[in-house]
Amino acid sequence: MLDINNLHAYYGKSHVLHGVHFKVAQGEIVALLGRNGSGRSTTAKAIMGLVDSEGEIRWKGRPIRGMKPFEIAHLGIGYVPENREIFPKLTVHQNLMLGQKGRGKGSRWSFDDMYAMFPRLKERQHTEAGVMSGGEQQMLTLCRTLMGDPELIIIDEPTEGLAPKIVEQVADFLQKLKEKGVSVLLIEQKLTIALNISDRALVMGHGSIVFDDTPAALKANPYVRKEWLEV
Amino acid sequence: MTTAYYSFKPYNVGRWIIWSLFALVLIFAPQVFDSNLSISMLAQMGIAIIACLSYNMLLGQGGMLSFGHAVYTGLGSYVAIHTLLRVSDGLMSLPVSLIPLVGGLAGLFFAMLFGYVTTKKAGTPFAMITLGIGELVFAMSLMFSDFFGGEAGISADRVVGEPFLGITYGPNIQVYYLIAVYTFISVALMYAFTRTPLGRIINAVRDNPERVEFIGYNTQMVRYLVFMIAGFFAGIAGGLAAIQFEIVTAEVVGPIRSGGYLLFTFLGGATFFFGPIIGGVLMVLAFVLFSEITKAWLLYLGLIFLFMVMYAPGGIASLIMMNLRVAMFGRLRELWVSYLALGTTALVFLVGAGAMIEMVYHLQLNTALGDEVRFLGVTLNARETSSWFGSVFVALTGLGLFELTRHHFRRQWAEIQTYIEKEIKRRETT
Amino acid sequence: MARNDVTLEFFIISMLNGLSYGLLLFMLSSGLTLIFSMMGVLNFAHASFYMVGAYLGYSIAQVAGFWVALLVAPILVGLMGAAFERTSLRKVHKYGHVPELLITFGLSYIILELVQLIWGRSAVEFRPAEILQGSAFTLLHYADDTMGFMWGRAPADLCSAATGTVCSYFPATRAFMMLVAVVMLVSLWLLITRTRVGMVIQAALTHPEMVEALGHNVPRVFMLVFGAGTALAGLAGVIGGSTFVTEPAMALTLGSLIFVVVVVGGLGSLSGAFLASLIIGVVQTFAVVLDHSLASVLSNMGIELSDAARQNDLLRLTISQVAPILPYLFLVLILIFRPRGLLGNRET
Amino acid sequence: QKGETVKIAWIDPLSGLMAPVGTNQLRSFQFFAEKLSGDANPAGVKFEVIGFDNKLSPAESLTALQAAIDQGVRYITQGNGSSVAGALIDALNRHNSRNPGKEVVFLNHSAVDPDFTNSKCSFWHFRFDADTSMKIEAMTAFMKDDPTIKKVFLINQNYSHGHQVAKYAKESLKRKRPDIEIVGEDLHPLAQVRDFAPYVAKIRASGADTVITGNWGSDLSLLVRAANEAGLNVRFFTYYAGVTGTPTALGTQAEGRVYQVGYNHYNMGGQMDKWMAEFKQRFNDDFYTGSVVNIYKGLAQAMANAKSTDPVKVAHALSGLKFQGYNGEVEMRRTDHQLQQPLYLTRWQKVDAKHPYSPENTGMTLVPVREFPAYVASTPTSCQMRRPG
Amino acid sequence: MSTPYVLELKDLRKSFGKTEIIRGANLAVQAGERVAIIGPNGAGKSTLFNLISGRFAPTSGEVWLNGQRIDGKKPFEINRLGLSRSFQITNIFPKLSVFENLRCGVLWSLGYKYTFFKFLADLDDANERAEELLEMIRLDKKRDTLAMNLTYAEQRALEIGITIAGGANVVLLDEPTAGMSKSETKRFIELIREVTVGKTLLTVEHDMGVVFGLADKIAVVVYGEVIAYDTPEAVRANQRVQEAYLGSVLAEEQAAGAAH
Ligand SMILES: Nc1ncnc2c1ncn2[C@@H]1O[C@H](COP(=O)(O)OP(=O)(O)OP(=O)(O)O)[C@@H](O)[C@H]1O
Ligand SMILES: Nc1ncnc2c1ncn2[C@@H]1O[C@H](COP(=O)(O)OP(=O)(O)OP(=O)(O)O)[C@@H](O)[C@H]1O
Ligand SMILES: [Mg+2]
Ligand SMILES: [Mg+2]
Repeated sequence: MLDINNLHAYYGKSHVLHGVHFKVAQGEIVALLGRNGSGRSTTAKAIMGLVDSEGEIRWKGRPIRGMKPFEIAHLGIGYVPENREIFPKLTVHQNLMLGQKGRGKGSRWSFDDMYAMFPRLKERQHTEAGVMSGGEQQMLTLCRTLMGDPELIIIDEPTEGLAPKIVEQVADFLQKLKEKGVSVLLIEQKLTIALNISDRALVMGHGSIVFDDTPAALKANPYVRKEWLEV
Repeated sequence: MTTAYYSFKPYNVGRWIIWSLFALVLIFAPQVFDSNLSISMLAQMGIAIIACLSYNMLLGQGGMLSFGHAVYTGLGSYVAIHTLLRVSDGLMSLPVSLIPLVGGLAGLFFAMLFGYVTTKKAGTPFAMITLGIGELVFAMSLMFSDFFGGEAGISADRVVGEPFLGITYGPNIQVYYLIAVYTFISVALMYAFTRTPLGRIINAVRDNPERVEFIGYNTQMVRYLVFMIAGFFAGIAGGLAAIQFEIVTAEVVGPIRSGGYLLFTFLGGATFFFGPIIGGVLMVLAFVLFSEITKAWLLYLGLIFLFMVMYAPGGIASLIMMNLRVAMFGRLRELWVSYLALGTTALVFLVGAGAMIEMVYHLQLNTALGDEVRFLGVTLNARETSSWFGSVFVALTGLGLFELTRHHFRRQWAEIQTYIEKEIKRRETT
Repeated sequence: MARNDVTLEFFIISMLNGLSYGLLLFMLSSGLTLIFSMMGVLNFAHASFYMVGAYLGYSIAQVAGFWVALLVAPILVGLMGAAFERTSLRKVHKYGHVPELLITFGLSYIILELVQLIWGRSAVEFRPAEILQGSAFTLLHYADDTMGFMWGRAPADLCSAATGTVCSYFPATRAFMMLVAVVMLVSLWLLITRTRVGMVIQAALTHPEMVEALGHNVPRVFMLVFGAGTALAGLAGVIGGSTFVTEPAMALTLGSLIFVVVVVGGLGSLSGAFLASLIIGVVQTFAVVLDHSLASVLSNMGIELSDAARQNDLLRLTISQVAPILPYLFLVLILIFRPRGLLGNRET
Repeated sequence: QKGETVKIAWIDPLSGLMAPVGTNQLRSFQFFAEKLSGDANPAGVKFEVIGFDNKLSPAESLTALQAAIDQGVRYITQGNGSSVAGALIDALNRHNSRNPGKEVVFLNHSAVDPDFTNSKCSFWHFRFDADTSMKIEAMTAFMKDDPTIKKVFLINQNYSHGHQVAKYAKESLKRKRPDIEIVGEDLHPLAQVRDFAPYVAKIRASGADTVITGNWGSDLSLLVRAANEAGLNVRFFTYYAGVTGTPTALGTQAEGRVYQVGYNHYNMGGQMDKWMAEFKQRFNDDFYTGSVVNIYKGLAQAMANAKSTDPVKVAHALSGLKFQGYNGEVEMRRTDHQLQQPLYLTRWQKVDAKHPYSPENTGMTLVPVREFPAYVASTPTSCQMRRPG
Repeated sequence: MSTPYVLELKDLRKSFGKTEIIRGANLAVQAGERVAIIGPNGAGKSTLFNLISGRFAPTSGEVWLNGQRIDGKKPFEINRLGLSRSFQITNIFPKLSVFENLRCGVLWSLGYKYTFFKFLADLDDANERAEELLEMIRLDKKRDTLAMNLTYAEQRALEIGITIAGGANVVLLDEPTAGMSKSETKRFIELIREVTVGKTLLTVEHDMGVVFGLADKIAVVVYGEVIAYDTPEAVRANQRVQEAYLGSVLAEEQAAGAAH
């Protein structure tokens, strides 16, 4: 479904991604691992057209690189950024509304689904999102993207700052997504969950993919873990 | 902010050179431009420089967007001229050379007064309060003619008291040197200010006021103090203006003047200390010279701003610094050619466009003197199509070539920047 | 001193004058509120667009009549606004608010000069449609001190000195002005509350990238808002220009006043702007009517003043003379004591 | 001095509020520089006008003055804004005393503040307009004989010109018609008011039958228009009804209700009519600043008498000079340098055979209803002039 | 009055509008203790910090710092009394160089306050202190880089640097290791240990690894109350904490992960 070839990305002048290759298939959860600064978020941003990039990005066979973010979003790719970019002045509910495309007709997800998943949000649905707790904001960003009914969802460190218990919930939820046929590109720090739920694991180092195989294989591969994940 | 870390080298040769150059320029400028007009313009530049720098304390360093800076320069002027009157009436004795200081104190006083309310807020509320206060003071200036002298203003004679070493301040040149001295000292002081704790904290307040509260500083207090200091220097500028013109009228506190400070400080470059100096010089050039040269000066001014803001939001100063950076990595040489090309093509275009504008204005304003328009030595006929064709053609070719060179230049520039980035990274690592 | 025995019809007329003037202010500031509060752009050229509206209206009215002008001119101005946003404003958006402000500053210069080039430097004769030139209604004050009311303009013979009847007319233009303003208020209110545009823009102010990533075409929305705002200014221009005067100075005189309205009303609050305009309009109108000065008040209170004191500026000043500065006084006080404005919901 | 070129620096607004008037007057000066140069004047000098835009600001004017002096100009003229005129007079007094041999003379074409020929009078300043007191003098002389005027309302711009109009109007009305009641007096901000309806309502409430105003530009046209709309039926006695822009705004509605006092009008007859016609077809604009003509005539005469263009000599010659103006015999009074000339009271009405000239092609014109010989309009002066040796 | 405690919360309450967020929190921290505050999302941990550091004024209740009552005081006043905090969302001076960031943090505590007649360059003590800090947070290489160009991890480090610059003896850190990989986190904990020796430290954390690696006391906040305050072992054993917060497997796993 998503097919990335020799992707390069730049922040202004600094060259961050050096030729990234990988694929994401229908209904598959792919974990994208790596150290801080290895370029995972940049990869996500590049796919969404939020940083200028070179190379090839195909979505359902059609090249999408160079498109505007909103066009890409309309093609069915959802993005959950790493640093909780909720809209502080709007209420929780309004935040979710902005997630919808059009009036949210025919979306797989309704407000109630979201509130059901995170009751905490229901309680606070009319407060300004800006004042909510770090964790709550994290939940909100996730839900907001889902309202847009994406077929592929790119999640950058969703369990960031969540209580362990909630982290488990999120993990379960991602699997639910998979069952509904949504593919997930999961950028994570917490190896355990990532490897537990994903079908494939990519490891990134210095702006390129250095490992691409099943979680089992990664567990079994001390070298890669030492070299690219631990210190 | 400007490259603050230079301040570390205990003895910075470069800086000594720059300051002495500045002094020399101040000293010898009137020898080079020695007509009455140019001397009085130089004097006005000095004043404008102080005013713009003081304004930039708020805008550039404190992130405080003020629409009412003229209030402090203006009231400084008024108090100064009243003092001058007192002196000439013999009600008090004070050497004329010190009157600008009186203006400064006045500026300080009013900044203390109004600043107390304005600096309670930051951001847009701040901007709007200053706007309001500016309009208030301006409106009052026309109401309280006792102090402001109505729209006729207050005028006085600066030649008072005993000549000291033969200095009467009658001749322009003497006044110029008075102003030059004040300019040099004020600039030096304001530069020094950026190197002090308060000067640095105000930058922090500009960037992230909330955090400043958590490292022990009261942001309101910081803003207030800086506001007062800015007010003081503004007042000095005002005092000097009073002596220079020997008349103070309501316009000096007016919103237009305030707007001028904002515009030209920005045009000069608010992010670098020396930006406003450029701004001040341009201000005088624009208002005095420009408006003499062409009737269309307001149009040109507007266009210049439009394009500056769009293509050089850091002002002229930032352009200079960029090129310095390139020079430091020894790549400036390659750019000369492109600059030359850009310059010439741009010029060609401007000549064409300018000719047209001038002709239009001519048709509008003074067809009295026949249809001839003299433009850069050429005589055009505003009614003949040939002239029009000519200018249109020139303009278009100019534009076309300019675009071409610009594209080339763009690529070149980008390439050099990337090189520099790499270079920096390399140096960091080694 | 004028006799200040405020007769009833005098009061009514003045009140209507105040309201209609306030409503004109609102027409202008509504557009600014839209732009200022949604895009955070201090559009100093707003009043200039108002002026362009007036002049375009004038030219169009020449060929196609007033009503066409009333329709077409605002659209043209809106297009100009949108074009400006697209070509210039958008480029500087990323640099922050000060550059945005300055670019509109520059624009206001340019517009002023161009207008003077095209339409000349003195006022042009821009008259509203025939039916608007008459009176909306007449207040009659009969000799026996009873009041009368009649639509349209009372016949001259009725108002002749002979009958001793005093007639006060209320110009139709002003009535029309009030009508349009109210319509404008309602439709705008619907637009903002019934659409998501408002939300999208507010969000885009802080996190433009994210909003785009959610599938909203932010640049286009901004362009539309700016266009709409300027179009409103254009509409106000056609009406204001034909009611008062169409001249190059018309932008300057209203320029900063409308900022007062927007801020006093509270950023982002349309109803606030509405309220503020009315207050300012009425206050200014009635201030004009009052001739009291501190001096006169004091002397009315039986305090004798020395001639020196009577010459003192502050004491001599009458309320009608300070009328023009009241708005700014109002602005400063509001910002100090109620920074969010009258009906604003968030700090400016 | 024959054949010499006399440069005159014109320092007035070409941008901003007063731009239209300024532009018109600059044209007037240039136009008559052509007409009255060379053999057309007794001194046979060639006049050349250099325009400086002072943006109506005293400070800017002083800078312009500097520029002019640098270009070797010895004669300047100005008229819009008494504030500017005042600044220029002070500046010239200083300049002339500080730079003997480089004196500059100020020919004032329209600044009407009486102070300039009284308390602030200066040897270097010559006024060719008639000052406020004179105009009021004439105006009230006319009102004196009209019994239907009972209640007068004074509305003026809140700055020195306005203040003076009000002041002198009250004085001379008290003198000539003590029975007239001043039912109201108002000062409104200069060129700020867009909506005069409140003022009109106030005038109506005061029951006035006549309004005296020194307003000019939009302040006048808006006032009159608002009065029309509110159906306020009063007479307006004005200074500047005929000035650029206002005729258009007055239009036909103001017919018969607007009066103007001035030292000239649109149907002076004779040579003047030809000139005005030519001026109009050339610029499609109206010539109304008659003082321009008298400035050239007076200056030339003085130069002829002084046999020199040296400003000091000429100033002495001009001081007290009697000469033929376009409006008859006029005198530059020696004591205060105020030109003594006849004044006219005119009324705004439709053009007719005798009064064909129509400003701004409105189909209307200003018809003289009374002419006042110089001695009637003349007012005493308190000037003690310091004359250089 | 004086207590054996550096920091003490007495029945602290805070409501926003109708909703009460902090419902009578009590806590007493001894000098030199390292306390980790854990709890479900939205329990009120950051709010607690905001109340202590003066960002919000409490609705009721008392806060004592070094035997002084500080509730309702302004942030800068509290900071001057020796309490300093970091933020959950990075909060630095983007347009100043790393060094300047730190120096700003230092100035007040060294008594320079609003000085504008001394040159920064001549304030040797301030500059030395700043340089030390630079070393400490291992950013000496990036000394003159503008803060906004640092990587996320580096910015977090700078955040801590500014927080401790003033030499406050009570330091509050809100999720200092948020967004860091295991490896980074390990190094970072070390760093925090170093820079906070001899200080009293309160830190909010969700990463059990950090919590058990760093703290000698753990406070558990649930629904705006401190339901437990004890040693790590005790807390881990505590049943209520288990279901309120940790959840089963993961906690074990993580704790294990951090233990070695
Ligand atoms: N806005 C930016 N400007 C310049 N460089 C940047 C910017 N953002 C990130 N970088 C650099 O790009 C590289 C990759 O950043 P990225 O955020 O993709 O890393 P990451 O894998 O997401 O790590 P993290 O765990 O910090 O999210 C880093 O070296 C970082 O310094
Ligand atoms: N200013 C405010 N107005 C209204 N509610 C607020 C405000 N600040 C915080 N809250 C609410 O208080 C609750 C606690 O917020 P807080 O940030 O303290 O949670 P937390 O314990 O830090 O959670 P996390 O671990 O996710 O950061 C949240 O539900 C939040 O929505
Ligand atoms: Mg990342
Ligand atoms: Mg928190």
